[in-house]
Amino acid sequence: MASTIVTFELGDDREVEVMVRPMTTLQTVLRNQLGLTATKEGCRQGGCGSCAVLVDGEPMLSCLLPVEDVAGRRVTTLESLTPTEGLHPIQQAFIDGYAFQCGYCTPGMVIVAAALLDHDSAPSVDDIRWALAGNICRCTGYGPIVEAIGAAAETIGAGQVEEPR
Amino acid sequence: MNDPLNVVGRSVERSDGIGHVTGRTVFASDHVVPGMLHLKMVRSPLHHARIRGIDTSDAERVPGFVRALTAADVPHNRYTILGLIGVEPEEEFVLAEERVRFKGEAMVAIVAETEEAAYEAVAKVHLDLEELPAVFDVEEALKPGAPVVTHWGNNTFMYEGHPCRRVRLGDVEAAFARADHIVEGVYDTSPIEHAPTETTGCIAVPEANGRYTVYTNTQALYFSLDNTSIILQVPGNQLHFVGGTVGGGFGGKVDVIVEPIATLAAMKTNRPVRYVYSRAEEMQVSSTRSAWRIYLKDGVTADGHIIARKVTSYADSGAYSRQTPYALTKHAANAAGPYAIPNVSIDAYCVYTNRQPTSAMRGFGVTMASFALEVQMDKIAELVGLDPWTIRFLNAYHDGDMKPHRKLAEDATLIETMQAAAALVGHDLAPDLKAMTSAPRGRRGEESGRP
Amino acid sequence: MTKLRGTGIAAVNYPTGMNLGGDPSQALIHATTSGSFVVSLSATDLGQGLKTVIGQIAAETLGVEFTEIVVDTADTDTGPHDMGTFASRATHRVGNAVIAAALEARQALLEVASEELEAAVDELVFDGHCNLMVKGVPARSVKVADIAALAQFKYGRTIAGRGSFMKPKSTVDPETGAMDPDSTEAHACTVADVEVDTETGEVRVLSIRSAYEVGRQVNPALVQGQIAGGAWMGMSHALYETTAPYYPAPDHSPKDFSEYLMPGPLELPEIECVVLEMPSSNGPYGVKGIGEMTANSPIPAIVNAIYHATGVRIDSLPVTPEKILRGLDAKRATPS
Amino acid sequence: MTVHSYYLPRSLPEALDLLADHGPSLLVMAGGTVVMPLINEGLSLPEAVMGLRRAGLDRLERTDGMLTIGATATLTQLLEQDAVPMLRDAARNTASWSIRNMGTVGGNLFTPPPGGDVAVALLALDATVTLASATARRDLPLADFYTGFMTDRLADDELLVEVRVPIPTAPTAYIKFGRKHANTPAVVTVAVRLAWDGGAVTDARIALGAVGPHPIRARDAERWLIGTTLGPDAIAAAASAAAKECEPFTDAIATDWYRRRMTGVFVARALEQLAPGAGGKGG
Repeated sequence: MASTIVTFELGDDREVEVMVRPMTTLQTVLRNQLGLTATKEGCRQGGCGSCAVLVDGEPMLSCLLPVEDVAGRRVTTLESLTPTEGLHPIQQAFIDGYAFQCGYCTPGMVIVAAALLDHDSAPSVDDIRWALAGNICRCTGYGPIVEAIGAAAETIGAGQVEEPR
Repeated sequence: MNDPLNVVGRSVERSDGIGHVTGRTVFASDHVVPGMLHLKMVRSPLHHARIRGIDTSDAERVPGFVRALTAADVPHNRYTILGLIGVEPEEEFVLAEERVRFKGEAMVAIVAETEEAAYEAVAKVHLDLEELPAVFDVEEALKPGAPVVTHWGNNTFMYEGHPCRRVRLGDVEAAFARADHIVEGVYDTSPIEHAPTETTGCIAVPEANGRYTVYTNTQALYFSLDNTSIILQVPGNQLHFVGGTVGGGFGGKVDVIVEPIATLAAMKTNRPVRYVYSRAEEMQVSSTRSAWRIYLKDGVTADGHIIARKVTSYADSGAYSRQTPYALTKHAANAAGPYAIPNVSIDAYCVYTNRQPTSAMRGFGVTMASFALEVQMDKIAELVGLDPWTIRFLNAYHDGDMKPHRKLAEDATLIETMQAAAALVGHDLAPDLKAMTSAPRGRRGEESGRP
Repeated sequence: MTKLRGTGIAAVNYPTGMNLGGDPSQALIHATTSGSFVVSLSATDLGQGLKTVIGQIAAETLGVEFTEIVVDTADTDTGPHDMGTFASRATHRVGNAVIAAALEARQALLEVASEELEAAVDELVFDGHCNLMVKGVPARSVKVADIAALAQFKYGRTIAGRGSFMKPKSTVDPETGAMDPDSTEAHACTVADVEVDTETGEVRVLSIRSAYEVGRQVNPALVQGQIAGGAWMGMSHALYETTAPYYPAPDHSPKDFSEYLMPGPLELPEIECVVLEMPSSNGPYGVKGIGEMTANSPIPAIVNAIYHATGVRIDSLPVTPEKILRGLDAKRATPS
Repeated sequence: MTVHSYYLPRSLPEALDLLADHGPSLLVMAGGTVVMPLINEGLSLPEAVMGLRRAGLDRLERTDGMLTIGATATLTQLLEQDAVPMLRDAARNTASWSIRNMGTVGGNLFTPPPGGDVAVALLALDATVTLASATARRDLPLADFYTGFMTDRLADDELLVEVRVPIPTAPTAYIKFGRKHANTPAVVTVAVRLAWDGGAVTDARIALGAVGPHPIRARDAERWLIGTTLGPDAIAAAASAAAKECEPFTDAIATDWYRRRMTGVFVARALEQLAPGAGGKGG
């Protein structure tokens, strides 16, 4: 059970190197080794979306990824998506739209929303709903979340705020 | 409302908003403590069985195994959560003794250096079980000869000498005899999981001063602390519970299941111990909302007044009752609905079966009563030829009406709320319904209309 | 393929709190040297926004800005006793406790200000924006922050308050069930519209429209959040959720979010609400509890709407497509 | 057993050699969406695991009349191709966005309920699977691949390396019916491909998912269509035959009764999409 060293890019500008036992998940590395606990742990079955991260810009579930699989790739967590000052427009829209209650699903929701708006700057309501179909929210009933993402798209589209990516 | 208030009544931004949207909010399981051990549970594979033997010797040989805990290790192993407010008897086991009463019941706690080692050791604990007949239906469980789930010989929780929580107002049978119609219904609901996105869990950490800090997502910090203190027979001041930020509760995190055993494991190993439910455990082992079977019998006059209501309810408590006896009392207090009914009889049974235990959930004892009552109201309306709005206005309670549990209604606003709903959906109410208020009967010249 | 539409209604009441064992909540408040206030609780925030609304109630009572309040719900070493967050009790119970604590802290603040401004306590007023002044004399005004600092460095006083609220235990008469189980009642009426596919039995909930009466709303946006989330949960309970799909049989119990069915964003109906405010007599600023009740009226409203659409009465939850289809089959077999 | 070795071979030969060396104790994982939950919950305790994410098996290639799909091509890749619309539909109706970015076409053949939603489409499309070992390579029609409930013809030393799909020339129909509209297990999945000559059906493939021990062909239903113009009677006869010949099961999602009933309904609805004048989807 020799440990191995895995290197990957975290966000846009940070290279991290971790020593792990074989098949440690990216989720465990982020949370337990790097202290990046915005990536949540809701089911570890791939069913709730609360551990979503971006791998080379695409949403994936960190609970299902052995960290060895992301060696050399770029991993974006909510911490890396959050600007040093202020908030990402999606985060601001979630606050303005009361698009969370307990907040446990929120990181995964924001990650998937960021990927969606990266692919499609003006998604329809239906596009947003499809994008969120893998993220469980038990509190809000989804409506406020869908609306907040739509509002964020409009904010970004109107050029009021540069999307910090 | 036009009161001169500054902050109350305003939609201020949530004070926890930035923490939630940035993921900086710290939930219980976000605490990572160096040297932390992992606790996984050996669970009963059978719905009902006698425990003949538990053999942990193979498990102990798994690399990374640290400690196994069984019933004998728990100072006060049989407890009841509501013991704190005087509810008896003590009926649930932190770790199973003699019998297991539901599939998934906790039997042996395994503590290991890694989750993987804990899982492997769990798989290597050998259980010698003698399967017993099991019962899953509330009415089957009450029949003579049914498998007995409890340790006291029958399958109901006892309320001051009665097998059910009773409410009695007026004379139901006499009112049935003079009613124009009798409307009966049976309503069934199935158990429901709270499904918070954050599963139930805690981390217990031994501190330098001999105390234990427990990071937990309980909905009730002192409830958890006090029960842990009783189960472990340690003074409360040795325990320090930290939480307050919960990733969804809905009632599921009012139970005190993970903290006592994790704290015990921390005491026995002098290491921090993490015990967080997997999603499968949350669904298949943690408490659910009870399933209910509700029999309704209403006596109704030709013009649609309900003059008598008899309710016989069975909540499927599962193998242990946790908060469910309390739910039955709340149910009994509300089982006649928001209506003024002069003759009411309610029998509400908390029934034990070999199912995963049930407990509090959002709407505690009332949600499923509301389902039954409001479907029943439509049946009554159809029978007497009234529309669904009118039947409800006709029977709605007013301030000052006596509820079945003999408290006079106050703050009643059902009528005004229904008027607002009708306006919202554009349903034009008849003028007399529009003119009604919840004010006490007899004032404003309103006819009570009671037969 | 035929799709049938129907409308159903339901009206409910829901009790605030439950006190069959005595139902206490306590709060402590103290001022920091900079004039912000820390509210210490052991009550918990489940996501409903307890920290926010308790902050609002504390700010209102103290007469300071909401942003000056820090609510800590974290810790049994610092937070006084509380039964916990359940039974739609927290805003009501903790709110009342916080008002009591805030009034005590406010009195301490006034006493220090009275000395500093050389005016009687009853001559002093708060402007709600963190200033205290002598009534009618705006020039004789002092910042709460300054009073807090002076209290500690000049007068050697604590600006603090203790608050407790308890609904005493009600014993239930075992024979008649006579009891006083709750503090007040909130109300709701829901109208649901559904569409039923008669070949598959599938139900599409088109809209859930409700009126609520919840006493005073401390934070209307958070009330709306409870209503929207509850409408979804009610729909979920009505049509999807079960841990025993073939109850009472224990088989096929779900182990993950694929098997445990809950509607997702694509099943979202139109959700609309109107909120009436008729203050309760005993809640903080007239509050009633709304946390739990919002899933209740949607369930029977949906079930009644299915009957209205199809003529099939389903009296067991969840109302699955199979139950509806079997009901439709039975109805076709016995034409009325 | 705690995982002692995790292999991430960089090529197919390397993967096949590892498999030959370790034998069947080597747990093979593609996207991880089925295996990882089992490991995370301690339900699977393998000693050695081989991940295929870097084995170079993820290419999608269109050559005349044939779409070749590498076994580890993701469901997202399948969603983004335009050669075979039915496979796009199948991918879109499988799981969630994040899972589609991870889950693979090859893995989907082994996914519960048994056999995934893509496998149903592939069966209707007469796909062929290529199985390789360190020493040999063979092709097998997907129709012959499954042997029973969660059993198939993949030998212990073989990997499924690619799937080849003849690109259909006539419209096809694909419906996945679940209790929800997205990210949900199938009650029944129906995939239909027809060949036509002068307004008459000359050949038919009706594949069904979640109503048998593996994705199955509704061969009786197919026979009812041959020679017809796909009128209402033919559709009704085929639907009823499919409902009769399927072998549904009961699980947390639906009973066997409901699955059988829905098989008839959705075979009919799929065929109606293809009936003359219905304006079915191209290709």
